[in-house]
Amino acid sequence: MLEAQDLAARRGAHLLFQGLSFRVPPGQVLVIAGRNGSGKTTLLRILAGLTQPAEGRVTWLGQDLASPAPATRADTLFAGHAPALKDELTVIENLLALAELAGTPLSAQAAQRALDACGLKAQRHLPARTLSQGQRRRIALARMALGGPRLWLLDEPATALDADGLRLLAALTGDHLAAGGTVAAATHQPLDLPADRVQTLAMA
Amino acid sequence: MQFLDMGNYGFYVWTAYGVTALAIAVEVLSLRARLRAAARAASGVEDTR
Amino acid sequence: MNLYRFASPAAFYPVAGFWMPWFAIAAAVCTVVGLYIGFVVAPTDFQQGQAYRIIFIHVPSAWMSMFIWLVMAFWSLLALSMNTRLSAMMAQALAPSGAWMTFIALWTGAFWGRPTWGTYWAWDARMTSELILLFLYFGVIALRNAIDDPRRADRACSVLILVGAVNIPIIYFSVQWWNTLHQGASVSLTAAPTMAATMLAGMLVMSLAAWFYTIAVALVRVRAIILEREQGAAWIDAPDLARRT
Amino acid sequence: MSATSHPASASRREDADLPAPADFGVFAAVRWAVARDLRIALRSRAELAVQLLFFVIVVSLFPLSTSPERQLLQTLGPGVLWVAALLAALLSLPRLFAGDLADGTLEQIALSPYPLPALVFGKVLAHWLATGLPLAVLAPLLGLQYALPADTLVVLVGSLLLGTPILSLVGAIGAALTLNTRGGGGLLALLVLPLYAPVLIFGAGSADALRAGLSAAPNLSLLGAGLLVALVGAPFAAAAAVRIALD
Repeated sequence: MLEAQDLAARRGAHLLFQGLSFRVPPGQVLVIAGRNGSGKTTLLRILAGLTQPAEGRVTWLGQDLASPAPATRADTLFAGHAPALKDELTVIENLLALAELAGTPLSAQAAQRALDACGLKAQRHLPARTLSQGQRRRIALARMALGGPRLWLLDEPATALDADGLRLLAALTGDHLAAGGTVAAATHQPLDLPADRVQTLAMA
Repeated sequence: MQFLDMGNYGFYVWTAYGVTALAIAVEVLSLRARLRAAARAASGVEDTR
Repeated sequence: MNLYRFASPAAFYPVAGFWMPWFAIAAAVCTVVGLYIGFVVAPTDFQQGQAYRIIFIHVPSAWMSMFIWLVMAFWSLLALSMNTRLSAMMAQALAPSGAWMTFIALWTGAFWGRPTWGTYWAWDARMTSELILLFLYFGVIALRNAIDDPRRADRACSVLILVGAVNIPIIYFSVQWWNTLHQGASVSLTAAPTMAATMLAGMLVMSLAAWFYTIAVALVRVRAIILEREQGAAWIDAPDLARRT
Repeated sequence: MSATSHPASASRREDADLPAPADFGVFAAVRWAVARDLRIALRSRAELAVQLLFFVIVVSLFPLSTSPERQLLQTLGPGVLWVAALLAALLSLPRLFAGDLADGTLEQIALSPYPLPALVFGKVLAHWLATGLPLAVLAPLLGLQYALPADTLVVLVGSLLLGTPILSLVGAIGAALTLNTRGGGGLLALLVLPLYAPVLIFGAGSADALRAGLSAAPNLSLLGAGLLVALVGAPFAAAAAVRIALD
């Protein structure tokens, strides 16, 4: 259960939002909508424990997310704006490094399977700098396909994805929710997910 | 004027004290200006809520 | 709706305003008394003649330059552990005073060194350490200005001040070691002339004056910082704010 | 390539054969960071060569500014080599975190269940292996330009081997503090160079002591002590600074 009690966040002296509370039971996705600069990304970074909230608390399974314990961090997947790829490393090296860093080390075969599933079979051994923006986003999808973390925090996951990619994103998210996972996503495009699983939070 | 002469070290003694006084003056004056500017900016800003 | 709640800066603003004049008066009184002792009561030093009278501002400012960093480290520790904004503001308010005191210590030290050693700069161990301390102060002030978000600037400067606090004794020791290795124990500012009682008294009173002065200046600067940082705050719009500066 | 054949989530656990990580130890974190950063460093070897060339050029410039007279160069030698090592370290420090911050990997590192100080230490170790160590290895070659006798060269390399890790460790704190701030390299130099003073004093001092007929042991042992303090303290301070920069 992802829960927040009257969260507030400030950028410099400017107050982004205040008194924000919500509960996201397992199998639900919290879609964070709002115009640019309304604090969507800041809220996601607070959920990830990167940014400290000005006020309020946020918990995942009762554990405080402001300074999460290693076990909580292992249970969380954060896909930010930048797809966290090192240009010098190849696609598969990047995926293996990110997986191990996130506490879910995996074998080369599993990584290859995940990349194949996300349509990056041909680019496996290419340095990441040769990838297009859409292909780089698919590596985030590959990380989601690996499984492990039950809480997904996705910042604009749909950007730069083509129709194929969007379908894959919806499928992966849908499966994750079906398996009892929880997702919080800041996004403009609507994710075509079953309406009963979606909870929308409009930022002021 | 024996006091000012300082056993002909007057130049060094009074320069040292002079610079110290100058430093204090500059610090106090710049601080006063900063406080006044901050107060004006703070109370001058219209209520944005 | 946007009730901008914060605790201590608003509460501290009038307190600082109230106490500041008292410290300023105390500083002025101590200065007058200290200078009187230093220039009238204290005898002429048989070795250095009248030049030694510079110690009545050199030693207090040197002490203050190191003491202020210690106080900044205290406020920074508080700011990092308790996440209180006011303590970070106090550290920010003290940094320029520390830099000024170090500058005064260096300048008066040079003008004291000229008559006693014949040169303005003789790489004396304490003076070299003061010079490095001045760079450290400039570092903190520069880092403060390089980061826009005040909260992040507070925490970054707090880390730098604490790292600096760990390094200052190391720097003083290493410079001391370097100086004795190369120059031998030449006459250095540390070996102050045998202190007649009145000389010591004069120096202590002047140190007190420097201490009160720093507090008064820091209180004024922290008020300015509070105003600069709490622009949108509700309590800021009090009509008589400008007069209460 | 149609996306229909994605692995069903329910069966994900079996085929992903994840070895359940018992705990998130320090060594695993250091190993991960060193392996990744060294691989990246070796892939951009040109950049490493530039660092070394900078060191060589700075050292070679000094004799041009003074007379090539042996006695003078011998007194200048250790100091010049050490100041050049300081500047070379300063030049390479921004690369420590800035690249990761830009491409988003620094966020993933901060979010990792592995302890951040250990990951930061691994990165600093990789940085030292890529920049500090080569300087120490190259120093004797450059020492010949300054007509330094063999025993002085040995002490000099020893002091560089002990000192350059401190430059990387303390420099990492400065690099993290100045992440996405205005002022860039200059601000980093202003923050870090005063903290380098003791390392410079004992580092260059060790060769000087030898030349003056004293033993270099005290200098080297103090450098060693400084290294231990930096090893214990710097990763935590740098980790805190990284978290602050990401806030």
